[in-house]
Amino acid sequence: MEPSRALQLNREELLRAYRQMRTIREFEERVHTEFSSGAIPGFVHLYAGEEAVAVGVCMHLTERDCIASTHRGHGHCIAKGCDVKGMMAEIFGRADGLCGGKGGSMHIADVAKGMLGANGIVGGGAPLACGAALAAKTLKTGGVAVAFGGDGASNQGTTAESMNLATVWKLPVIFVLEDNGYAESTASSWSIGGDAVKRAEGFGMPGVRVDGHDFFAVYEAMHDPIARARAGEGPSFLHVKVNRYYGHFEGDAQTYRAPGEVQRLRAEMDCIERFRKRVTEAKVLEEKDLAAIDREVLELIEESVRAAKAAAYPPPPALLSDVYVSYP
Amino acid sequence: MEPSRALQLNREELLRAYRQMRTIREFEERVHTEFSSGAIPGFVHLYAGEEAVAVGVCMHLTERDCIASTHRGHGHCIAKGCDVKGMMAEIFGRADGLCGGKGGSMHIADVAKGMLGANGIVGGGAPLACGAALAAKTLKTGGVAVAFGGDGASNQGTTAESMNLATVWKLPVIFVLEDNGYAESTASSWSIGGDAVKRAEGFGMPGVRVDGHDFFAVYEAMHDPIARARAGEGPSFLHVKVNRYYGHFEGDAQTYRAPGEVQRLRAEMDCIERFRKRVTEAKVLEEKDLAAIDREVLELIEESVRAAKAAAYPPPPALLSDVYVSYP
Amino acid sequence: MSKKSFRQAVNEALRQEMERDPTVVLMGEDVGGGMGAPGEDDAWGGPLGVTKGLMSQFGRERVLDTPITESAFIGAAAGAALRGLRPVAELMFVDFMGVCFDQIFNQAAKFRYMFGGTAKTPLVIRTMYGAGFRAASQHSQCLYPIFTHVPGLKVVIPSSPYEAKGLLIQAIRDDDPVIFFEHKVMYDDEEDVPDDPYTIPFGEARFVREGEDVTIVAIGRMVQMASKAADALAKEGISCTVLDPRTTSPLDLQSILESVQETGRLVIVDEANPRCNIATDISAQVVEQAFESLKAPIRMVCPPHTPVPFSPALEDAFIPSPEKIAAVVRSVMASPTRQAAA
Amino acid sequence: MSKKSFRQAVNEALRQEMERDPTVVLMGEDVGGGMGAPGEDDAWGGPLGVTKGLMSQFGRERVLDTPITESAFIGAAAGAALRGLRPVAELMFVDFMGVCFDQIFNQAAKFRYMFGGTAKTPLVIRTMYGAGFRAASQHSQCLYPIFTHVPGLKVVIPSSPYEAKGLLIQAIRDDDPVIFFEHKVMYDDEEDVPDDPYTIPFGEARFVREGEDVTIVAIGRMVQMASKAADALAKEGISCTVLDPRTTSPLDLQSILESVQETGRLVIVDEANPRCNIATDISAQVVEQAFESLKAPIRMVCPPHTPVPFSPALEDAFIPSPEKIAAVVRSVMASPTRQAAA
Ligand SMILES: Cc1ncc(C[n+]2csc(CCOP(=O)(O)OP(=O)(O)O)c2C)c(N)n1
Ligand SMILES: Cc1ncc(C[n+]2csc(CCOP(=O)(O)OP(=O)(O)O)c2C)c(N)n1
Ligand SMILES: [Mg+2]
Ligand SMILES: [Mg+2]
Repeated sequence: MEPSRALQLNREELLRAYRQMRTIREFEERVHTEFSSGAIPGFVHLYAGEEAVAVGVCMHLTERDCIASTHRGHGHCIAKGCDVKGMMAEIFGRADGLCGGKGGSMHIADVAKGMLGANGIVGGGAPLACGAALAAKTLKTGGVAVAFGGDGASNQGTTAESMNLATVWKLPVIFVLEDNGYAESTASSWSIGGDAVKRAEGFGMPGVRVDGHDFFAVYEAMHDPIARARAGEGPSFLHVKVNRYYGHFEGDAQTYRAPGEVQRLRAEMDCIERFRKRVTEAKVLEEKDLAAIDREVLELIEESVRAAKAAAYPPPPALLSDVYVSYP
Repeated sequence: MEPSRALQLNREELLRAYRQMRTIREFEERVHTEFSSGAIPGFVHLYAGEEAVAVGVCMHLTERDCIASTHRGHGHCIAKGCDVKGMMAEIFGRADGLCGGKGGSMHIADVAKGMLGANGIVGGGAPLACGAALAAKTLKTGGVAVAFGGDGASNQGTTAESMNLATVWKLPVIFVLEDNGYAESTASSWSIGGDAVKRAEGFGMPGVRVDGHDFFAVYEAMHDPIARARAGEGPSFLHVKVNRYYGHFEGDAQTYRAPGEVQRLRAEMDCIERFRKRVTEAKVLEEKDLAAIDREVLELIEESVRAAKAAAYPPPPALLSDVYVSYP
Repeated sequence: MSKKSFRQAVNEALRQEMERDPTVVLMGEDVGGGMGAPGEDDAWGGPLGVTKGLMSQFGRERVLDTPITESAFIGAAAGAALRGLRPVAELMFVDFMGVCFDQIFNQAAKFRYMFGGTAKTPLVIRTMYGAGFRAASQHSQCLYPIFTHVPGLKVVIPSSPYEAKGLLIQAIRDDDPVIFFEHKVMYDDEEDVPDDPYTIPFGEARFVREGEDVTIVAIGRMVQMASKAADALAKEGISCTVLDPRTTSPLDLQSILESVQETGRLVIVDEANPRCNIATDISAQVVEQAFESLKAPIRMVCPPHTPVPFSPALEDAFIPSPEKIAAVVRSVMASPTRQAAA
Repeated sequence: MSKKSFRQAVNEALRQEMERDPTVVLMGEDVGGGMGAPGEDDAWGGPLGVTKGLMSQFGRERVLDTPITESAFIGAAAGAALRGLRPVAELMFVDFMGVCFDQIFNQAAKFRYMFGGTAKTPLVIRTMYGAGFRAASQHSQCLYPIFTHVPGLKVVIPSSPYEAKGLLIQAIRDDDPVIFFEHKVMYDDEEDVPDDPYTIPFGEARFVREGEDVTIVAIGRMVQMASKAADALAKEGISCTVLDPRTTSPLDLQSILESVQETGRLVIVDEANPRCNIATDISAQVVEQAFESLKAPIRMVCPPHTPVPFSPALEDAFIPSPEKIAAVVRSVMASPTRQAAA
């Protein structure tokens, strides 16, 4: 497939896409290191390796559009425009984190930006995306919503229910199944009985399978779903095949993977390398453009970590605030 | 389709099938009358019109096999061999009801007979059927399980999850979607986004559509699924199109139906009339055989109601018993 | 002002709020009814006709029938609330919470906290509860203690038509997720209800009657039962305060404490199963804060630790009755009176 | 007898019961691990390694990995329990109850009652609970009050490795549905645990220590906190009984009452959110039945009515600590003492 529309992206857009993918990658690599050193508490699930999915999808979105994310949400957050420093501070549990330190990695959100939250509950996001789509439809904002979910999440009842509801209500939703091969240690080839695209068709929407290592393929595959959603014609489905570079969560020994699996993936399938190769070979971007971005991103991440570490923890009264808007 | 295997049923089997359908019909017609007169309390959902489904399916089953039923469960109970007097007494809330009067219409069960309960929760039964199938598989009883569920239930997440689990675990389960056109007042053509058979295929199992007014068609359609289940090859799906003669529950004014809809159904689509016609025209049974059964069934129902009305309510201490096997 | 049933009061509250605010939408199974069916639209208005007529008035864009997928549509209501709507979702029977509780307690209830105060979720979930309908174990539960346990939710349990209208309007205007409990045997109860919209604030208990000897706190339908008990007791010379908290979260503990300080005796009537319910909750808080005022043990009148039985004989025995309440109040009056702290 | 961690105690209980009874099967997400994957089988044993090794020993027919579909597999466990198996299902974190609660509270818990005593459901659901892991709002809750509220369920909350092994074996042999709570920060706790199988009966509280001044009832991990508080208080001359109910349903109220009759003072420590929790439950029952024995108000030590915050600073403040418990005990000791009934 020659992704014609993707190559119609202009220089600025391509730079933006690259910058986002690179930002996600550096963010995750750094969080990995910081977690190993003990600086980050809790459960952390890294998105490295899957950058082309979040970015390829979110390139189609603006702030009137919403996404519902997952426990592996950092990439979606960055692609949807969340403040990177706020995210890092959040993961470090600091007062100036995006959620004041109360949410942590699994609950980063910026509702005003259309990022409805990472989610600690597998399958928890799909109904919320339907709701955002309903709001957009009812309020006639022209917005659409994207529900990200993993291969594990694809089997949850909430996912099936949401797909049906989206069809029945003709909601402007796109369901993006990020099939990274595993749910925890369980292979998606085992846990998904049958075929995800057929399921989507069974729920009344068009579905396609796409290579998630290829930004251009993802971007291209989103074109029709977005057009369909914006035209009020209802939901669509994408089954994106991709891989994760790290364990299920930080600390996972990953003995369920084949020996050398990740090295091979990094060497052969890396979405950022592919993007680089594609745009430089096509001569739409130059190595030096990309290198400049690399440097800026590294600085941003460095500064984010530095600031997060220096930031204060939330003050004790924060424990009790923000439970309700009002509570006599 | 000429349902060859169904006509291979012997005389005794055909008489049994007819007796069961007739018993269900008379049971439901009588419960309808008794409810109208105020003798029966609570929520009652009648199965009249759908008899060929329960009976066509359950003719394949023995006591080692299980079914999980729904709020509209009387037909399944009778087809699975529950004691009719015990059922009637249960619906009247009497001490000698099948559940001691504690369950009522929506919770009739006879686990020893493989009837795992009607169910007040739409979609509640499918996981239980998977469990019964797992027990049969693990204990190597050769048993299979059937999950009955309505068109409404077919959209519930529990149904989707159970279908996937059955495929992944290769369980001997058959999912029978009883599509009677409505969930409460909502048309199944509206609420099922997409196509139920395609969904089943998407969940990795064969599915067929069958006319639920035709006992022989249902019986025939169950043949392969049962064989597949007993051979350890996994689950199957049946989408049975049928109709109900009464309202969603007793008391439903049914203004959502077309004028004359039920009269037409009774006149043209009745499963018992069709059965009668088929077996008498094929000369495998005679009118007088059927008439004799009609009489016996009427007597049985009459006696059930008489006995139920005469029976005692449960004694006060019954309120507190049967919560646990043991509770210090 | 005119006589209205509980059903009418709820319907009117919904209608008036939908007229006032175009962002209020309704959703639920057959809240309109007849979707895709050949007969009437707006054919149901819910199983007991509570929302009848709203689909006709507001159209299908604002009265949304749903497939039977509670997780999807209640989650959708929560998502829509984050993004500018004020959805009123119907969870037909609260007994069905088990198929969608995650969207309520982990999503809607926690957004504001998890997101550090940057979001609000103005969502109302209307739901039927309670025994007495011969609806058996899976259609008769109260379960409001479970919702009360969850930080981030508000829990409203109106005890009469007047209360229902004012509290529901308040719920819809409230910016937090509210679970609104309607007792299924109370829909035909009638009383004078103002025609115009009005609100009743959350967290302000209602003094149903004032007495000197005992404070009876009763929840939802139990307010009626307690009032009947108080009538009977009055004839015996026992004078009761009957207090209706209206909302269990927030709870107007202050009013309860003040009343107990006057009467020195407390009986709590709760139709929910007895373990970890509202009765234990209130009792424990009162003991912690007003132990010195208590002249006698706090007693609770609740059903037993059993599912709700189907058989009418058993179900009647399950539900706290005026007779049982009165008997417990008498026993409290008969307790040896304690002295004040030394 | 040898030193074992909480994790090892649970693992050993499962292993020994599976060896003894071929109808015991395990199921859950990655309880073995590696299904369909190119690397090792038995790759996980759950996220914290608790069931590690069991798939290797018992094979995939008895250690069943599942897709992430809690309603389906927990409902399947319930259905299988009706038909001759004794499933031990893992609900990884109790916070996930919201996606499968119906199968637990409306199905498994009610079968026996709804079916008039004709069925039994020998099902165990193991689940992780509790704060302190920096796991944030959706992976840190207690929620056992919700399960305790439900008739038909038994609720077990072991407070140490020894307790875990004996109570889990009891749970597996029990004929009713049991929810078995494991505190995620306790898995590395160690103590002497017998190598042979043994059972600890449900509904019999454990006297962790006996004292004269105050009874402290503590749940699960809070037993440790209460014991530390009691150590500190002992140095100040305040002598505490620490009581571990072990099971909240059934609850050994008798032992609590007997202790309160001796000490006259009660403090209850519960890690669950404060409304309608175990602390209120016990307090209310004690007040109803032993009001005369109380010399001072019953006090509860619980977290605030908030979700569990992520930030370590806030999470530490959320959890009841030995210091907080000790402070509350001191305040109870300082209350003016009440006289016996007149
Ligand atoms: C309802 C629920 N069940 C289980 C979990 C535990 N859990 C967290 S992530 C995960 C695996 C999810 O797999 P997938 O959807 O493929 O996403 P991935 O981690 O691969 O991105 C599981 C089982 C959970 N958080 N929520
Ligand atoms: C989880 C749940 N949601 C809603 C209901 C209320 N309810 C009972 S039956 C029913 C309609 C079911 O429709 P269908 O599955 O088609 O079965 P039918 O009544 O047509 O036999 C509904 C909505 C319920 N009992 N459980
Ligand atoms: Mg995955
Ligand atoms: Mg139907």
